[in-house]
Amino acid sequence: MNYFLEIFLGGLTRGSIYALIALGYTMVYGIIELINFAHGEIYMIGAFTALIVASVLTLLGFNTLSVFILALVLAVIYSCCYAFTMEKIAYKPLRQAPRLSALISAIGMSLFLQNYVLLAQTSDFLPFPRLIPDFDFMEPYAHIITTQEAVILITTAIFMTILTIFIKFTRMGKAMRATSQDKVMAALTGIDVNRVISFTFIVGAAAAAVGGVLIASHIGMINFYIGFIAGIKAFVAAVLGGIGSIPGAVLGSFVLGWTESFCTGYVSSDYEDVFAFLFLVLILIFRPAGILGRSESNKV
Amino acid sequence: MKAVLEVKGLSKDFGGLRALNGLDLDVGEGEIVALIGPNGAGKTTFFNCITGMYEPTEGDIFISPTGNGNVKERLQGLKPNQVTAKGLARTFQNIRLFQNMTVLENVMIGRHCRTKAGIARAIFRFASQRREEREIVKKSFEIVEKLGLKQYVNEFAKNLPYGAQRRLEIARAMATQPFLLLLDEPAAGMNPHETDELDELIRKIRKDEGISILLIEHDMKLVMSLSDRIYVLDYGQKIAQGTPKEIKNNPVVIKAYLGEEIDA
Amino acid sequence: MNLFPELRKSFIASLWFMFLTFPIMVIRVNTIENIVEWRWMNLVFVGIGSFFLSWLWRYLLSRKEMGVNKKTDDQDRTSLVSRLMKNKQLIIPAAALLAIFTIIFPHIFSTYQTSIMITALIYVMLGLGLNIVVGLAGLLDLGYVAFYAVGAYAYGLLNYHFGLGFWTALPVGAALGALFGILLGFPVLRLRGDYLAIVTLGFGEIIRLILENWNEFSFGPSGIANIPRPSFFGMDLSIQWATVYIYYIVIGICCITIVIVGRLQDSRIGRAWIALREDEIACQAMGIDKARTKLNAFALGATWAGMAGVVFAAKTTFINPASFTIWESIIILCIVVLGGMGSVVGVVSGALVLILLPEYLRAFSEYRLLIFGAILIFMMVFRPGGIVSDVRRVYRFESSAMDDKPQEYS
Amino acid sequence: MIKGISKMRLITALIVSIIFFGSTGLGFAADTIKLGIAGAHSGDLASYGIPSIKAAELVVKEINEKGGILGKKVEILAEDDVCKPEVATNTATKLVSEGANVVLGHICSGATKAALGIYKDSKIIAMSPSATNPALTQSGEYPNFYRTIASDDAQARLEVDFATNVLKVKKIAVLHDKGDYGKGLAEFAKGFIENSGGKAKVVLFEGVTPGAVDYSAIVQKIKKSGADAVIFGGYHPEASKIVMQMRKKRMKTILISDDGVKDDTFIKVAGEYAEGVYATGPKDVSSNPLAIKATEDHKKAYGSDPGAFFLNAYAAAQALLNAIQKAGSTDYDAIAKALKTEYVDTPLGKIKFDDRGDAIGVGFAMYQVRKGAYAEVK
Repeated sequence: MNYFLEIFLGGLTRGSIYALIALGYTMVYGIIELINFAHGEIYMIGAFTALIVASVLTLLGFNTLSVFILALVLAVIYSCCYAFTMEKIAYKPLRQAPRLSALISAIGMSLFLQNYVLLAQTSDFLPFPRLIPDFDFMEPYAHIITTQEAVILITTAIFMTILTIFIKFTRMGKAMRATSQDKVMAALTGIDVNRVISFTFIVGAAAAAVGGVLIASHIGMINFYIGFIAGIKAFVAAVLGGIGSIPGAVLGSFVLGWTESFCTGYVSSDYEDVFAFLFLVLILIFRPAGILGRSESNKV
Repeated sequence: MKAVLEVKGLSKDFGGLRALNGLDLDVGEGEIVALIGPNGAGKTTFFNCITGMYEPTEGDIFISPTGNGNVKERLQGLKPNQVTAKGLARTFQNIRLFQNMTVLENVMIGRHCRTKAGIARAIFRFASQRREEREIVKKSFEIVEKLGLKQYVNEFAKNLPYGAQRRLEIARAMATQPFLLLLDEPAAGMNPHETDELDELIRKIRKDEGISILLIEHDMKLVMSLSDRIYVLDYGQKIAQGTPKEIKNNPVVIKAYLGEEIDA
Repeated sequence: MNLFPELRKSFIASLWFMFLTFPIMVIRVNTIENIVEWRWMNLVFVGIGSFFLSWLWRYLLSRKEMGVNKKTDDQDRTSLVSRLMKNKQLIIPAAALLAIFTIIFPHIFSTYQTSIMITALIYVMLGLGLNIVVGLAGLLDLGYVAFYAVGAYAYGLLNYHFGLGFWTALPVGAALGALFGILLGFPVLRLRGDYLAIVTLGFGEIIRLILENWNEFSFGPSGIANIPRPSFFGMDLSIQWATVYIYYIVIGICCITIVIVGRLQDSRIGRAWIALREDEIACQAMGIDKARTKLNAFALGATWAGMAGVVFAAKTTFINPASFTIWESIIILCIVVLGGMGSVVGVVSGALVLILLPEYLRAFSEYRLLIFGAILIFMMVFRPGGIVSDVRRVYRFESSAMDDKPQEYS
Repeated sequence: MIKGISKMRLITALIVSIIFFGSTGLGFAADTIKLGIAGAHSGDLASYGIPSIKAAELVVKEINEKGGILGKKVEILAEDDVCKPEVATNTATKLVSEGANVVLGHICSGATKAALGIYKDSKIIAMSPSATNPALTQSGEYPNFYRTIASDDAQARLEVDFATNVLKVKKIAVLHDKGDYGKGLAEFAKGFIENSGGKAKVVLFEGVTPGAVDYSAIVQKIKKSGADAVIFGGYHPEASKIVMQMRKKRMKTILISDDGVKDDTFIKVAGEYAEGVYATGPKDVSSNPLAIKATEDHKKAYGSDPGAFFLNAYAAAQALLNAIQKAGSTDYDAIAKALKTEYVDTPLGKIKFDDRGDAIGVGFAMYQVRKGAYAEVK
């Protein structure tokens, strides 16, 4: 029974990691129907910024807790600035362009950011400082769930709840939902669509930055390429749950995380990814709009 | 007069909502029948059930195409393209043209179900394929000319004025050589001058091509002047049918359209 | 362009970029020896660079806005390249010159250049194949590399087990490609847009992962080595001559592909695809069998990928799953979109640009991919329709309806 | 002639792009000996390829100062193959057409296999400092291939013998990173364990996905399999992720790995979790005077410690150039004979090559991470 629990928790951690990234994909897709290929790179830049800030601060003699807070905050700020700039350069001019052109522009931006960090920093793996100290009250359960995994789960849960509340009850939240339904109509009712779109990118980037810092301290190392693989998986999770719906992204991420974990645990980790993709294909064939997605039947 | 289309007890439910409730309707050969009713009465749903877009919950749909005796064929369960191949062509309430294709090509698409050239013939371009292509272009051009779209022949569909786009949709439908043409609010958004032109056009189609026409329309002047018979629909129910004169002063129809007379 | 506001805007942009790139450009941290390196010079470069770049960017954007308004009023906005091809006198000599050039190419350039050109021509085939699926039928396929891998492994395995030669493997690879095209086409018939993209992406990854993990069948990651090059009537050739021979084979296949794709595009099937791309519901309502048309597109697209796979295996004589990753699908998609969706000429030039450019950017090797990414963004912002936007066929009718014969002129 | 108008449009586009991109062929300068260097000089495996260039540069500088070979200066042609087979064929063709006499490379086994066919046809000797795939020499298909590193089966043999005889572990889990290097080594290890006469048993044989976000599932599986030791085939990023998550879950399982992990970056990245990890690596030559000199030269020239496979590349460069010197010409057969007969002094010791291309006198030793550094385990 214990083994089942461990695999389950492993799947949960993996799911929450995907959720933090998948969120960015779903929100951006919901607003301007674009697969933001460069979103994985925002997650990587968040991790790198935290690494740099943490190293500089530890050298200047700050205590670990303040280093963690500052690194997290600065990572979020910088990731959001990168996302904001990226949207203004690569996506804003393409609002009216055919959708495929925006997709290629996203691919170009992803390639650019990867090599920008590769050239500015290094191609090797960099060890990531252990920002989250191991709390002693977690010691007895260490073999089931470590502090990092627990912190990741809790942070994901907090972030999701704040976001759902924000979307549901605030003015900007309504504006975002309106814009995702129909940009033209939203603009007509006085919503500054550009500001809403930028804001969506920023919120998506914040989630990715938090994800970047937590995951990097969990895995203990980063390089310029971690964004790409995690990005693809998170995007698969977002589509699995029904692209465009925030609870869908979370659910899709956990479903993907469990599929991979249980496949590794009970079958073989060779075919972990094959199972994940097969599962995605099966779900989409029977529910073409994803688990929670709303299948927009276009009026004849 | 032989009925080319017979609909018996047609119903359609969307979840709990019964959009169509046991509708009986028929269209005679070479007849112009109109289907009118307030918005949401189920007119377009009816069209979609006939053309295979929706699967009707109950009821039967029979057709016996002009000119091949009294053979009756069931229509439900066929996919939209099979329905068109059988000879029912339709236009759409909100225009659905192939925007980035030229006018001529839009009409040529109509010819698709009447031609057979497959991949091999396309690659090797045998004489038969080249003849068929020329045939398609010639027939399509004739229809374009007939519908008065000659000056737009190489224009992109999206660049056409509104009236011309409406006529292109009809031209495209006619390219499939239908025996029954289903027009979904063809005069919507047209000014009186354009509506008169449309009236004259539909009469010419019926006269020249012998095509029967089933029309959904709100423009009462056009409906009254064009149609041989009229069905009135309200909340998925047929509330009246008959010639334009009968319908014009049928109290039930007036109530459905204009609402109760409130006695002072 | 009054100077002062532009100066101010550029100055703000330069400050913004200096702030933005501060941590990553300026500070390089060596967490191993815990030393922090401060590269202030980078900050200056970023500042100046972004000052001028932002100015240029805004200037180009304003020109693009003006350009768009200019375009909408004069209808025939065909680009320079298409107009260039229109007038007759220019085409015939240009075509002759090109034919001569392609024939003598391998003899006037080193084997290295020829071998890069072969890679580029393989991508021309792949681009033309994907063009049918994405450019014509509008089905966004992100797993196209799967059929490429099927072709390559078909040749590799059939040669290893049954000693099949190149010329027999070529049609087999194409047929297997088509078969997989249909197999992967069926489940996605009802999907649309991004869901179709992600499912095809899934298929591409599934096939690569199966090739990677199923050792008994595909020799797993170690791949299949010394796959024979096509022999010239039984005579094994030296590397130089083999490359030249493969070059002519690929040119031949490319020309056949171009002719066939060109003909398909202007045929009944081609029009059905374009109608499908434009509006799926209207296309079905006009009597086109949606399912069959989609499967045709997938199968035909996959056929070319299968053939390209066989040629790739013959050229590199060694294949392993690592060369069939998702990046290949993305590069081929970029070729189709960047070249000009739906236009054969566009896809061909897109392939040549996207494959030869990184090779010739080898001089500044590390910056290669950085520049490539920037070019992708630049191209899409300023030419979303691609290099050669698809110019529809135009028919001229002089006399009255009845007796004239439509004279094809495009 | 291709009929129809739209074909003409295409041909004009082809002509425009080919002329624009075709650059003139390179002339041959016959007055220098060309040492080609091929490997990953960019991309994520760059850290394995770049040290070989530096090693060759140091050897060539030294030789050119002493008047070069056979009276000719030695010239280096470095070409990047990003460790991808399809790029490796282009790189090999380029080196051949630029007239490389001998080639130091390639780095990754897959790229080497792809390129060797081209070198074989052009009768050019290729010597790799790092490609350890056994089939390269044992298959006999590549007579022109040599290497200054032992092959995977030797490494796997040492790892299994060490685990069964020295550590006396009964249950071993064999993992790999699904790469051709890692999986090849893991399969050899599995084979050796299975016919080790019951001294140990393979309780788990699986591949992990490189770059995955989290390895807790596979770590749980190791724990459930009750393995005392894990033999891992692959590179240090995956190894450190696995060892970290094992230690975090308070697992005491021993980790034994290969020379892809015997690399200082592994210790720096895994930090205190690396303590006690075993890894095989080339024989310890730190006491060899030539090795000390080479490392000093590197520090002086590049201001940092040498990277992966530096000494192997240094030895390979010396062996190649020495063979040309002894053979008295750049003729393929003469060099091959010289390599097989002449001993040459290198940082890896006095080495010569057997007729299949493996270096005699180059072997593996077992190392363990003790107090943050690899120490040889006698």
